[in-house]
This record gives sequence, structure tokens and C-alpha cells, in this order.
Amino acid sequence: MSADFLYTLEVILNGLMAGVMYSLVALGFVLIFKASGIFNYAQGVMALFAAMTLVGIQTGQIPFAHLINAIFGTEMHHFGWQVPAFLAIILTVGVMVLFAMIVEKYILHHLVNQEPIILFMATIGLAYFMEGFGDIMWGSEIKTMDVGIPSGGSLWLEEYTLGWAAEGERYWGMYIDKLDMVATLVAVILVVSLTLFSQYTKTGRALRAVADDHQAALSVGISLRAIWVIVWSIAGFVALVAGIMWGAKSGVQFSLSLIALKALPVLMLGGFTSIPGAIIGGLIIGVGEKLFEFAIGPMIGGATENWFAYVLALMFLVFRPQGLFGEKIIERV
Amino acid sequence: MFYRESGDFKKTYRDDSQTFPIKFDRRRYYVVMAIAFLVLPWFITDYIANAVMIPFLVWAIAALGLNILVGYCGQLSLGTGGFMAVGAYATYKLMTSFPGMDMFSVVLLSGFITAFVGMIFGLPSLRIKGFYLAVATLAAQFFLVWLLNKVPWFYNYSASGQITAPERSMFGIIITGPYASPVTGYLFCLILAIGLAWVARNLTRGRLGRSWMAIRDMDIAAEIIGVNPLMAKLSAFAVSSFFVGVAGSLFFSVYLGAAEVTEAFSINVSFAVLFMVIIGGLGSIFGSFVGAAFMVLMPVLLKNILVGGLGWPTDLAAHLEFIIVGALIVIFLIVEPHGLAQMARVLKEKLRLWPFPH
Amino acid sequence: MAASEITQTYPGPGLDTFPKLLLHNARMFPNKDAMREKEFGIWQSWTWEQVADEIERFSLGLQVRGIQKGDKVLIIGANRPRMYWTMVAAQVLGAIPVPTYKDSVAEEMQYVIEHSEARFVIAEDQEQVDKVLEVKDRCPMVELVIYDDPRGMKNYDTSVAVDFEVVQQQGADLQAKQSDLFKQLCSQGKGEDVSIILYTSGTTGKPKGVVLTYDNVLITAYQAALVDGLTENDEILCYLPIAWVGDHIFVAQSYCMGFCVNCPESEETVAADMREIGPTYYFAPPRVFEGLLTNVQIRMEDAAPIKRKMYSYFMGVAKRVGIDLLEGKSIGLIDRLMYAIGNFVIYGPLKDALGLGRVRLAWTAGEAIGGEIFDFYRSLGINIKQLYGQTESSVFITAQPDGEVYPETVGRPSPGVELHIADDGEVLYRSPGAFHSYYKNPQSTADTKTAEGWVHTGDAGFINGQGHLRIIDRAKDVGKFNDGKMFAPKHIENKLKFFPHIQEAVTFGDGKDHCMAFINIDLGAVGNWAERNNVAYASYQELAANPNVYEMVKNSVEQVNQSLLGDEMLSHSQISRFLILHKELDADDGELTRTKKVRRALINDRYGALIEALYNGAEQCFIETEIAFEDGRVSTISGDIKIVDVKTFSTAAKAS
Amino acid sequence: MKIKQLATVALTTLAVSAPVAADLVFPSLSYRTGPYAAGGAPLADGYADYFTLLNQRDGGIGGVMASVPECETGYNTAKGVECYESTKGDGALVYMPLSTGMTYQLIPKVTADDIPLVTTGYGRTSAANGRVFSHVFNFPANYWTGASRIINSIMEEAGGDISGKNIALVYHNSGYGKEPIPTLKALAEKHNFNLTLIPVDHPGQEQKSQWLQIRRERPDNIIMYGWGVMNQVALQEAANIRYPMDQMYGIWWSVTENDKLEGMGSHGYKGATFHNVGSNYPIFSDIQKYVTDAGLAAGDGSNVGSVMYNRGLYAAMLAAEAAKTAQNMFGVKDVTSGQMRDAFEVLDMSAEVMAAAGMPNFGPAFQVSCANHGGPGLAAIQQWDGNTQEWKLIGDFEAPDMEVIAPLIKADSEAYAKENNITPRDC
Amino acid sequence: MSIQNTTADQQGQPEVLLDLKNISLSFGGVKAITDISFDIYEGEVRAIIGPNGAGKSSMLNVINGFYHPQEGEIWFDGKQRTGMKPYEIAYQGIARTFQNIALFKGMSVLDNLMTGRFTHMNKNLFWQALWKGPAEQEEIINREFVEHIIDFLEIQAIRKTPVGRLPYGLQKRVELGRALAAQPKLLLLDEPMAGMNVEEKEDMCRFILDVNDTFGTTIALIEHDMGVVMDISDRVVVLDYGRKIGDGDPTAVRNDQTVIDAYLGVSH
Repeated sequence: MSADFLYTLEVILNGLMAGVMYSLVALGFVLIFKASGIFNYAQGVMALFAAMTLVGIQTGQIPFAHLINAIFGTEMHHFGWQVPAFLAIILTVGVMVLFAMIVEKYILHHLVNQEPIILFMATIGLAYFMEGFGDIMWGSEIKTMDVGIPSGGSLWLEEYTLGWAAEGERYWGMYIDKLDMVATLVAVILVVSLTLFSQYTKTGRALRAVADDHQAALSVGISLRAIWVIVWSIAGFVALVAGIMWGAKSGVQFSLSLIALKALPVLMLGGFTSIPGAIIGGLIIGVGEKLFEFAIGPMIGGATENWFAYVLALMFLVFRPQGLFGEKIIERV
Repeated sequence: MFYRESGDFKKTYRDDSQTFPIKFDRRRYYVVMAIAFLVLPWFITDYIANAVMIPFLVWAIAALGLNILVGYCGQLSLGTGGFMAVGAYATYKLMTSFPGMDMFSVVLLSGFITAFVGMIFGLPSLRIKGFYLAVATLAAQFFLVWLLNKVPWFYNYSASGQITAPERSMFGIIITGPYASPVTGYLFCLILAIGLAWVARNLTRGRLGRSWMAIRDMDIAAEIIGVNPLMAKLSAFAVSSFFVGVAGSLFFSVYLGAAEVTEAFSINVSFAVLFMVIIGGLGSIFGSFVGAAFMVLMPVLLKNILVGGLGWPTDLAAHLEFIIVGALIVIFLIVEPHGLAQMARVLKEKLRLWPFPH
Repeated sequence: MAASEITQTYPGPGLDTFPKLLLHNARMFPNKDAMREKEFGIWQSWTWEQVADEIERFSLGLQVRGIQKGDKVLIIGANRPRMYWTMVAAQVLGAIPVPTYKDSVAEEMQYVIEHSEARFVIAEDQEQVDKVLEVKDRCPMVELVIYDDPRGMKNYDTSVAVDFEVVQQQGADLQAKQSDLFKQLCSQGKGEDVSIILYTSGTTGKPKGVVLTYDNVLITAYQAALVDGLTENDEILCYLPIAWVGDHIFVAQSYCMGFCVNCPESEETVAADMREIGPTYYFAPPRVFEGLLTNVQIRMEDAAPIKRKMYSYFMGVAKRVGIDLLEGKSIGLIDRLMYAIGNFVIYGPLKDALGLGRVRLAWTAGEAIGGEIFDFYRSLGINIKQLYGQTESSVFITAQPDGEVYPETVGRPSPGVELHIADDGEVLYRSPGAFHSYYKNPQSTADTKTAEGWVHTGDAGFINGQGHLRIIDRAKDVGKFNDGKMFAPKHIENKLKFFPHIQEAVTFGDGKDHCMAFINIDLGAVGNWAERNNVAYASYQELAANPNVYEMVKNSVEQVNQSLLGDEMLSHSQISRFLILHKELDADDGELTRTKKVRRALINDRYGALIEALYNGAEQCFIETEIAFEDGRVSTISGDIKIVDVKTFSTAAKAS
Repeated sequence: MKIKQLATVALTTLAVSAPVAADLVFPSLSYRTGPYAAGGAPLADGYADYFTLLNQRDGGIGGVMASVPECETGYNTAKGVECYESTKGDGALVYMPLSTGMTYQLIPKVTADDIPLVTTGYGRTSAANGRVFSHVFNFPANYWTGASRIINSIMEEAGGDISGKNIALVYHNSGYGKEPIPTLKALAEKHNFNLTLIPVDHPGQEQKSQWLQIRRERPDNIIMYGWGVMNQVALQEAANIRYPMDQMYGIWWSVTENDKLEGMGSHGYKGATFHNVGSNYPIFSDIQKYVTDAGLAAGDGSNVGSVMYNRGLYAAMLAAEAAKTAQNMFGVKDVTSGQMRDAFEVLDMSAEVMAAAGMPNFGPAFQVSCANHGGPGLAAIQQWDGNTQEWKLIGDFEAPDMEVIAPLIKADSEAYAKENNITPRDC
Repeated sequence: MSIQNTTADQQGQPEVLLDLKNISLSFGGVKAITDISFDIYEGEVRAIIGPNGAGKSSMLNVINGFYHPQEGEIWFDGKQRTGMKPYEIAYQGIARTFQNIALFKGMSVLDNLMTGRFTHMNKNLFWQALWKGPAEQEEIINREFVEHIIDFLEIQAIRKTPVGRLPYGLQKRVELGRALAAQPKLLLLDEPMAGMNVEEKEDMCRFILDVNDTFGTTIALIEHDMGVVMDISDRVVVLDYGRKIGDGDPTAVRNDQTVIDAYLGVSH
């Protein structure tokens, strides 16, 4: 095999892995949109907040230390204990559930039946709020996420593939990040369990009912409020997972919230309401942008990834407005 | 309470369809204009002019533009930052390529260039709707910023890609550059903002505006009544981008004086303008101004209160600012989803009915 | 009582007819608006010059169509410019306009047509044309119907019904040939010529055609205008029926002074149109003022507490000082300041919202107005005054001069009016406005108008110490209880009607021992109350039968009783029992006149059973009534009606 | 519109109440929030603490108290304008905007307002030409001298010859990141090495493509112009592909305590610096004594001695020394911003001055002149020691290749002068 | 309603305004309309009736160009048309109302009607931006026209009310007004009386007849209320399962056995 081919293969594989990371974020969007028609821009900030909380709990940080110090002139930062990763994750999930309940009670509940754009705006407001809130609660410095996920290229794979290239070519073996592999695994588990949840539990079926038809769901006695809390809790959990993965990759800090922007083209491509769409869309975007950067990028100066994902999704939609998994729309009068 | 409408009757359609049909509103408008043009320039400090009034006016123009697209034509766009960047870079190129050109022409030409770019990015709107379109316009945002950052021609091959507005004047009065008086900048922006608001009002009350609103409210019915959806949407994109381009042009040349595309015209700009439009009120020209005022003044006020007034650490204040602005947005949406303009409308209706409740 | 001097009879020398005044105004105020009508969304306006031109073309067109001097022209329609123009256009040709009520049914119209022998009918729209055509077979004298609104008229036989504009076009053709003809025609009439015939609705019997001359109308109108200082800059809104003398007299004043007459867009939009125009000169019967006040009270009840408090506080201030302020009396600085604040916060906006913001002078007449209502408007700074008049007098008999305004009187005699109180208390007058005759009814004419020119008003009243006329009731309605004490039903009814939730009341007592009452609740006010108190109801009948409503009405009746106690002559008229009627009294059912006056005889007849039940002490009574719908269908409603006893007060109790 | 007017009035009253009379005002346009807060906070702490120290220990500068009004910019240029406008009225003596974007914006403004603008290690490189940029000072080093210094270091390591070598520039795709490109291109030509440009878009969380490319091409050295999260991700990715850390060089904004990996992960990573590292200077005991212990520290104290803190301290020291110079020059205590500018132009940062300030050999010794506002551009190389988890200086402050840089500065500044109708001063 | 004449009777040979020849329409294999032909005379009121799912609305959608039939010819005003967009057809003079009200909810009644004038206005963006001058002139002229329609439909009192706030019956009336504002040659009404009470139906009937009478507008309507159809239409076409099963004047159609069967649900 030629090195060029192997490099392309490597780019594709890495693209797929990156796509999984995008899908992880997109999944949170889809869950909420499906159940409540809300385009939740705060999903990215939720991931950041979840990750900050996790790290904060893990390292025994005192919440709002900065604020307390400023007001009372004290000097305190840490409780001085460490919480095991597993327990910290559980606690963080608890925080996210609490968060979901607060969001439902104080925001969504008051915005029932509003136009989608208003709900969208409200989530941006929520994002602003959480950005400031998270920083005040846990501080704005960069934190390291350490929940024991390995990282770095897989040596075994590199050595195993080293011989694939033809003699004399500059080839150093296939590179795949272990973190990405873990992320893929986690994503698979997440999707499978979400599917199982929605297919085989009562709550899951209620969720699907609400997604199909709000009115109908209400008329058979499904509490919309409860459903929303559940959905936002699940989205919070998904955000936590995404936050862990991305946090492990790049540290837990402000920029983590911007991963939302990476998920948007995925949504466009896969549709706002389709979980498989989010996965496949993520993979397409991941591979697409990495391949483009690899093949075309150097010719036009690189750093194309930010926009290429969007342009790809845009092109796709122009030719297939119903999205990846949508059916052809027949407009009725 | 303030309204006395008896005897204020209309004998012609021209009178009936004027912008401020009620005498009280009309007078109030003239008073505000008089203050803005005749009083403020004498009393305004450099700080108020440079840090409050100029950005307010510039954002108001951008909000007007986006409101035309989102509020009137119903096409959700998140590409405002990108279009503002086009306006800014067009201005830079025009200023440096034609040093003799007066600022007014520069700004308007930049607007037209942006309108053209906007139209191109408006094309997908014919097939993509709603949030899909919103996300699609992000393609414009990211692509335009990348392009302007990548092609050195746009920034005259300067080392860092920064563009700086050289000194340019009009009728012998310096408008841009470091020696321009803030008052001049304020007046220049004011004239453009008022002029463009007038144009926006004209466009939205006439045939074109109705075709936009028809598309927004019920596109199928609009088409059947004779509105060509492509023309309506593209014209909305063009007009909107024109406004946004002018705003970008002023943002760069009068307000900041220098800009770097990745930072000054980032996605946050797009969101900020969208906020102004939503907070101010979709489909309202007045709302665009109020929304801009809110989004410009709110942080400045908060900062001045928290840091200047209460002496809090700046970072804590900045975080609180986020919290407060975010909370306010949510509260506003809950209290009045149709924005400040709607609040003003309701208030006005209440005052007109005063003392009756209905 | 002697008449006050008339110094100048006409607005100008020889301006003794409408056509002459028209030409005069067209010369004097060529570019001033003479007439406006809200149509097609804006106030379409005509200057005096344009009005003259419109009338010229139409009258010449009528001439072409063969109208003769002395012909009657029936005019039927709403307050629309062309309806008004038609009157003058007919007068130009020496023909006599006969305006009639547009909501009169075909038979009523037939009577007027037959009686007046109208050859031409000017109808507003298809609805009116259809009515005329319906009776046309029975009225062979009608030659032509001219309609204003061509809508739906496309397929009508043009030899029978023709468009106003077509006639105007024919007039224009004639005008082109004979440009001076119109001026000639205009100058022909004289002051003593018959100007108009107005059919009075009359509470009994068939309508009578009151014949008025130009002098009757114009002298009266002009004198009143002079007294009140009207100018060409005043604005008036004409929303009352064109066949009613009041409306006519105000149009006459417009011709005398040159001010502008405004016509509303439609009946439903009168309130909105009124607010837009903001008339400076206004007339409304008490019923309208009552309605407005009720409306204000209802709406204020829905206001937020703080606003309500503000309202009641400032209304208190107004009550205390408003009237004095209006009458130019001196009051304290603080009160003056509070009133100024109140004026900005409450009175001003309130008046503006009601369209009364610019009113300099408002008349009310036709019935007694409640003192509370009267004071309410006056305290807001609206110069509302009462006048007393009738069709036969060309309106003005007496009127309240500025500064001498009392709710219970109707003021001093108008210029040129002599008053005389007959022995039985009936009021008689002699004036320039006193009518010429009843058309084709010499008997009635003679009954009403004596040889010396004294006209019987049919109202009982007296002149009080201040020289003001006070009307008690219709002369024939004033009755006696069995014990010989006076019973003035209207007086009591009016007191009842001042309560916002009472729409109409009928009292009985003549030839009986005690006074009893029928009540109609106000569906608007009580409905609003029901809504706020979660009282469900499906119909007027159901709401009327509600015990709480009864309780509410009972309270009001008791208050009336209390107040009657204060009046020596009437303290015996306290109501001892009442019932709430199961249906609203309605003009369509003949229970009210078209001007909404109670037809007592008919009610006595129709509701005999109820009256009997009132007097025989029954707790309730069954009744079945026919009601007629607007389209002529008839159905019945029936039900048990509860009768309630009310506390009455004695002078002794008062003393204790 | 009405609301606007009301608010304006409210604002005016608020804005007017701020100024503190008769102090030497050194506004600090800081960013303790936003994507670059991690770097911005210690920087602002160092800047503030130095002046607090002077006030506490010496009773101010020449007897006049210094005040440091802080204004949060969030690294956002628009907010920067607001901060500039709101603080300039208070009698600001010098601006240090701590952001390249803001520098560009302020260059014309400060010139008009006659306030010096000092950009230590950032900003517009060609502003070193004092003839064109009268009010801008970018000593002691700038992006171009930094790049040159790094190339020199690479050459040193390679034994003086780097022809044919592959050097990759991984840069933040913004004005800041793009700055060294012309210099590196010129140097590549001169030294005959291959330069690969690898941009990373803001914020730089996802750099897989870039590092796969590096892995493929295996450049001999990597120069990194990164900022914020981009640095950490880049280091992580470099470690992932097992790129030798000692072949990686960062510019001074990429070599802070935040830019490291756990344990020995980034051991050996190098970077250029224009000031010294560590807290082994007399001044730190004073800071402990007068500032931290007195509870007056700007931050929570955890940053003291860190790279960014030291940089803030250093910048403050330069400003304070200029203020002293101005006081001496003009014989007044309350110096004006114009006098400050004149003082900066003759600033002599000798070893003695630094020693006197309690910071011996903290930065390079340099002199400013009318024509050269950039100083000699001396820079040193620091290296991360994974064992001790701290940065160490390896080698001394050395001069860059001015032969290459000077013409570039001249060309760029002249282009600016031409574009903006500036007639270069004679000096 | 008094002296009503029926246009078709009096004028002898009627002019054909719209001629549909062998129209077939299907969606992805599902046939909605199969080989239907009928014509509409100038000035008549033509009713299209049929049970639910008979293809009536699809037929209307074909006429105003929203659906493009796979087979068949459409002749309008003497010209055959092919592949026109709905907005182009609006310019040809066909206007319509919808079964489910399709008003522009965010606009006032007046603006809705003014939008109906779209095809009669042509001032370009430049003049519009300037407003003063030609654009305003054009606006005023069209406003006048629209005001006559407001007057005609007796909706003066709600002129400036946002349509969203109006009750159903009035919305229907406004929608009719919007279609009328276009001064169409052919007016298509899709169940104009659906969901109305008796009084509103009477009003609507009167308006439809008045429109036909006053403006001479040709009207094609779909209606379920047979009484109404018999009263106001000149000719009726009956559809069932996408096929035409009857055509003729109301009485003839009413007595047609096939039609009766279709309505009574006799199995096929």
C-alpha cells in the first residue's frame, strides 16, 4: 500500500473518531429538540458546566470560593479532600438533574407554547447565565480533567501497521488516539443505552410519544413537565459525557463551551430530531472536514475546518432539504 | 395619560399612513431628534460618544438590518458578523484604494458590496427554512471570516492581517482616524442611522415590506397572491446585508478604528445582533434601536455600577455581568416574548386608553 | 312670560332660506370644510364651495327628472352627506324634503309616503330601496327612487331606481347649458315658505307631519347659535337620525354659522369617529350620556386597584370643585392645583377617550337627565347644559344659560320665546320656531296650536323662583294615587335609571294605592358584573332572574325610595314592589318609540297580568310574550317572574 | 429613543464619579474572563501588585501614589475601546492593553490623545520604528525578534547550520499568530530552511488535522505562536504523536505554567522570553511582606512567581521607571502622559536600575531612542523542567538577527505611514 | 336578493375563461385526479363538489399552479399554460382563498388586503426606499382601491386590527377581501363557508353573489353545504375518487343518480 493511501485512510479514521466527538455534543441537542422543540444553544455551556462541576467535586473545590472571599475577605479554596472519579461523576449527574429541574421550573415552564425562536433565544440567555455562573462557582482558571481516560496514540496500532507501507516511504504507522477510541466506545454505549431506554422503558415510550405529538401525549396523561425534566436531565448527562471527553482532550476551561458550534453542522446534516442522524451526520462531518483539510487545506492556506463543516452541510441541504433521514416534503395547502 | 387624540383626524391617505399618526408621538419624535442633533453634540463627553453613543448607533443599524431579515421576512440568520466583516473590509479597501473618496460614499458603497455578498448567501434560503437556515447562515459567518483572514489582498498584505482606518474626511470635516472628534463620529453615525431607519421604515411599509411579511407569515399564500419567493427573500437578504454592511463599515472606521476579522466579527457579534433584535422586538424599527440600546448600555451600566460604584473585582463583576445579562434576557423573554417594542406598544395602548383598562 | 329681544333675525340680510345660505357660505368660506364623512378609512371632506357644487348638480338633476315646486321628497338613510345635500337640493327647487327614520319598517315607511304624497324617494342603499320597492305597489305616487350607494343595484330597473351620480350627471349637463339657473332657483324661496316636514314618532297613534318654515328653523337655529357663541370653526358630529328635528336644527346652525358637519362611518364606529373628530359642539339625549357614564363605570371597575383609587380620588376632587371651576367661581389654590393634576391624569384623558375632549358646549334634551350624571360631566369641565324643546318648536323653547345650570330645570326661555303655564300645569309657548301646521291634519293642528299662536307642549311643569322652567312629566302621564296625591311616573323612572345596572323602568300608580315598578336590567353592566363574579348565564332572561341581581336592584330601589322622601310632593310615590322583566323592552316590539320612549298604553295592555300580580301581592307570575326579530320573524318567550317587596320609608322614620 | 436618552443621563452621572485626583494613573486593561482568562489574570495581578508594593513600601512613585484602575476587556476589542475611553479621562499615563488586537486599535487613538502605549512582547512589531509611531513602544522584544531568537537557538542546537531543515510554524490564526510569518520567511530564505505554515483557528480545541500533518511531515522543529487553550491542546497532541518536546519552541505567550502536561509530558519544551522566570528575586519578599501579607494582593496569591505574573510585574516596573524618569526630567511630581511619552523615549533600563528595583537581571538591559522604540530585542530561551515542574532560563538574553528584521520593520511602518498620511519624524 | 340575472342564460354563447382538459395528477404513484375535464365560463359561479377526498382541493391547486398535473392541458383566457409558478399565475389573474385560513397573521387587515394588490404594484426598491413620490403615489392609489373592498365587505371597524385577533368568520371575510384586492379574472374559493354559523353563511353568500354581480368576477368554489351550492352556483361539477361523475346546472346534478350514489356512499 502506498503511504498516501495509508495517510488518507488515517485521516478518514481520525475523521470518524472526531465525528464521534461531534456526535456526542449533537446528541444532547437532538434529545432536547425532539422532546420539546427547543433548539438548546446552551448545550455547549452545559458540557462546560458539567465538566467544571466534575473537576470541582473531584478536587474538593469550594464552590463560589472567589465570591465568598471577595465578600468576606476570607482565603479559602479547597475542602482539602479528593473525591474518587466514579463518585464525582455520580454527584455531577445529580447536579445536572437539579439543573434540569431548575431550568424547567424557572424558564421552560414560563415559555410553554412560545415560538421556537423565542425558546432558542432563551437558551442563549441561559448559556450566558451559566457561563458567568460556572465561572463564579468554580473559577475561570484552566483545570485538568483526570478521570483515568488514556490518551495518546496507540503504540500497538502504530507498530502493527508500520509494515503496511511500501518500502522506503515516509510512513510511521497508523495513528489513532486512545482517547478517541474510548470516546467512540462511550458514544456507542450511550447510543445503545439511550435506544434501549426509549424502546423498553415506560418513561422512554412517554418521551417518544411527546416527541411525536405534544397534544396527543398530554391528552393521554403524560406530564409534559416531568418529561421535560427527564429530557433535560438526560441532555445534562450527555453534556457531562461530552464534557469529560472534550475536557480530557483540551482541559476544562471557557473554550469548551464553543464545541456547540461544532455540533451545529452535524445537526443540519442529520436533522434536529434524529438520533441516528446525529451519529451519521457527525461521522460525515468529521471525515469530510478532515479530508478537506488534508487534501485541499494546504493549497488554500489551511484552517478550513471551522467553515468547511458548515459549507458541507449547507451544500447537502440545498440538494436535499429534508436532511439525511427526512422524507420528501409534499407541501399541502 | 399623555395622549389627547380628539380632533387629530386624517383627511388623506398620506396623513393616515404616516409613521407617527398620533400628534403626541410625532412631537415626541421631533423632540428626540432635536435633542439628538442639536443638544447632545454640545454636552456629550468623549466617553459617552465613543463608548456609548457611537456603538449604540452602529449596533442599531446592524439590528435594523437583521430585523428586516428575521423580523420582517422571517429568515433566521446567524451570519451577521460575517456580513459586518465584509462591510468593514470593503470600507478598508475603498479607503485605501481611493483616498479621495468621501466617507459617505465609502460607507454606502461598502453597504452595496455587502448587499451583493448577502444575496449570494441568501440563495439557499429558497430551499432551507427555520433553524436549518440559521445554521446554514453560520456557513457565511465562518467562511467569510476565514476568507478575509486568509487572503492578504483584503488587508493590504499587512503583517498581522489587522486593518486600520486611515484618516478620511467629508466636506473638510475629519470623520475617521485618530483626529476625528467623537462628536463628529457621533453625528455621522446618527445621520446614517436616522437615514437608514427612515429607509427601513419606507421599505417595510410598502409593497416590498408587505411581500416580506407575507413570506414570513404564510409563504404559500404569499406565492399564490403573486409574491415571487426568490425575489422577496433575496431582496430581504440584500437590504438586510446592506444595512449590516454599513454597520460593519462604521463599526470599523468610526467606532473601533482598527479591526481584526477573527476577533471583531466573530460569531458572538452575530448572536449579539440577534439578541438586540429579539430583545428589541422582531419586526419593529423602534425595537431595533431599543434592543441595541439595551445590549450596549446594559453591560456598560452594570460595569459602572459593580466596578465603579461598588468597587468589586473586575473579574467577579464580569462574571456577574454575564449572569445578569443572561438572566435579564430570559426574564425579558418570559415577560414579553415580543420584545421591548411590544412592551412600548402595550404601554402606549394603555396610555391611549387611560384611564380605562381596556 | 315675555320673550327676550331678537336683534338680528338672519345671519345676513335676506339670508332666509337654506339655498341662499348655501350660496352665501360658498362665497364666504369657499375653502372651509363644510362636511366630512368617514369613508374608505379617512375623513372625506367637502368645502362649502364643493358642497354647493354637489347640491347644484343634484338639484338640477332633480329638475331634469321633473321635480316640481311643492313636491315631497322622501329621504331615508343614515347620516350621510348626500342625504343632507338632498334636503337643500329639494329646497332649491321649492320641493319639500321629508326625512324619515332609516330603521322604520316597510309599513311605517308606507304610511309616511302615502301621507306625504312623496313623488321622489332618496334612499341610502339597497336595503332602503328594497323597502321602498316593497311598498311601491301600494304607493303609486312614487315615481323614482334615487340611491346613494350603488352596491348590489346593478340589476335594478333603471326606470325605477337610479344612481345619485346619474342624476347629478344629468344636473351637470344642464348646468353646462344654463350656468345661472341654480342661482336663480336659489333666490326664489322666502322665509315663510315651507322648508321641511318632519314626522314625529309620537308615543301614541300614527306619526304626525310637522310642517316647519324656513323662518321656524333658521331664526331659531341662528338665535341659539348667537347665544352660545358658535362660530365657523366649530365641529359637530351628526349621528342622530336625520329625521329628528334636533339633527336638523344643528345642520341649520351649520348653514347659519358656516361650521363643519361630520358624519360617522357607520353606526358601530360612532364612538371611534367621535374620538377622532373631537367635536366642539355636541348634542346627545340623556340616554347617551347615561350610556357613556355606565360604560365609564364598567370599564373603570376592571381597572387595576391603584388606578381605581386614583380615579375615585380625583373624581372626588372634581365633584368638589369641578363645577365651581367650570362656572368661574373662585376656589382655593390647593384645590385648583389638585384639579389641574386631576385634569392631566384623569379628566383630560377621560374626556379625550370619550371624544369629549374639545367640547365647548354640549346640549342634552328630550328627557330629564339625572343630577349625578349631569354633575359628572360638568365636574369634568364639560359645559353640558339642558334645553327643552320639541319638533313643533323647532327645538328651542328654553335653554340653560351659562352659569345658571341646574340639573332639575331646563333653563330660561330662548330668544323670542314666550312661556305660559296653563292651569292644569301644562306648559305653553309662543315663538318664531313654533310650527306651521301638522301636515294634512287641521284637527290636530288646531288642538295643539291656538289661534293666538300658543302651542301646547303636553308637558306639565312650572317656573321656579329663579325664572327657570322645571318639567315634571308628560301632562297626560301625571296621575293621581287613590288618595289624590300626585304620581309622576317618569320622574321616578328617571331616578331608577340613573343606576348603571338599570336600563329601563316603568312605574305604575295612577288610580292605585301604591307605586310599583317594572325594571329592565342593563345587560352590559350586569353582564360585566356577572363575568367578574363568575355567574354563568345564557340569556337576558336567566340573568334577570338571578337572585343576586334582584338583590342589587332592590338596593337601588330602596335608595330611590329614600331620595323620594326628600321631595314633599313625591314622597308618596315610593315603590313598594317591583319585578325584573324577562325581556328587554324593545322598539321592534312596539314597547318603546324609535326614540326609545316608553309606550305606556301598550305596556299596560301587554303586561296587564304582571301589573295585576304586582298589586295582588303574588310572589311570582307567569308570562308569555311575543318578540319580533329584525327580519320580521316572531317567537315567544315565557317564564315565571319573581316579584319582590321593597322597604319604603316614612317621614316619621326619617325623623327618628 | 426615550429610554436611550434617560440612560445617557444615568451614564453620565456614573461615569463622571470615577476619577481619583492627583494620583499617577496606570490603567490596567485586563482580561480575567473569557477564553484567555487563564493568562490574563496573573498578568493583571503582577501589574497591580507592583504598584501596590510601590505605594506601600515607598509611598508611591516620587512621593505620589500610583493608582491602577482595572478595566475588564474579556480580550474583546470593542470592550477595550470602552475601557480606554472610560479610563483616559482619569489622567491615564500609559496604556498596556495586553492584547495585540487592542493595540492596533489604540495606536491611532493614543497618538491623537498624546498618551504612550507600551506593548511588551506583543502588539504591532513595526511600531519599533519610533519615527512613524511616536507614541508606541514595544521594547524589550517583539514577535519578530522573538522568532529570530528562536531560529538562532535552533541554529545553535544544530551547530549553526539549518539549511534544508524543515521547520513548522503552528500559529493562532489571528493577527497575533500571523505576525512572525514575514520574518520567518525572510529567515528561511537567509538560512535556507523550509518553513511550513500550520494555522489553528480560534479557539483551537480541535487540532487533530494539524498534528496528523505534523506527524506525517515530521518537521525538525516546531515553532508555536499559540494562545489560550490552543497551547494545551497542541502540547497534548504533540505528546500524543510523541513529538520530541525539546524540538518544540513556543513564543512567550505559549510558554506559561498553563502550557504544560502532567508529569514529564512536556519536559524539555522550550520557548522564548524577554524576562526572567521564578521568584528568586528580592522583590518577591517585599511583595510577600507589603502586599500579600497585608491582604492587598490583586489575585489570590497563587500566581506569584509564575511566568505571566512576572511579566505583569516587569511591565509595571518599566512603567514605574518611566514615571520616575519623567519626574526627574521635568522636575514635577505629577507627570502628564505627554511627559511620560518623552520619558519612555529616553528610558535607560540598565542592570543597575533593575537591581535597584529589586529585580536584578530580570530582563535584558536596553535603551530606548527616538528612532528605535523597540530596544535591541534581546530575548532568552526558557525550558520546562518536568521534574521540578517549573520553567528555567537556559542561556542569556541575546540579540536577534536585526539584519533581517530591521528592513521588515522599515517597510511595514512606512506602508502604515503612507496609508495614514504620517510624515515620519526626524531623529 | 331581487332581480338577479344569470349571466350564462342571457348572453347566449358563453365565453370560456378556463378550460381543463384531461387533467391527471398523482403524488408518488397515488392518483389524486384522474382524467378530469371541465370548463368555467366567464362571469359564472361554478361549484366543485364531491365527498371528502374526491380531489376537489387538488383540483383548485392545479388551477392556481400549486400542483403541476402530469397529464392534461390547462387553457386560461384563451392561452394554454405550462409549468407556471403560482406567482406567475397570480399575475395572470387568478386569486384564491384557502380551506384553512391562510392570512398573514402578523399583519393588519389593511396590510393583508394591500398585499393582495401586489400584482398591481410595480415601483422598484429604489422608489420604495425613497417613498416620497412615485411609491407613495402608488400606495395611495391602491389604498383607495382596497378601501372600497373594505367598504364592500363591511369590515371598516377592523381595518387596522391584526388579523390574528379576529374571529373566524371575519378572518374568512378578510381572506376573501385579499383575493378580491387582486382584481382577479377568476376567483377560487376553497370552502368559503366551512365552519360558519347560519348568519355568517348568509353574509358570505351575499358577498359571493355581490362579487359576481358587482365586479363580474368569475368564481369557482368548493363547498359542502349543498343548499348553498344549489342557491348560488350557475353550474356544478361533481368529483368522486378523483374522477368527474357529474357536470351541469344545479338541478340536473341534484337529480343525477351517480351523484346521489356517491353522496350516499353506494359501494363501487
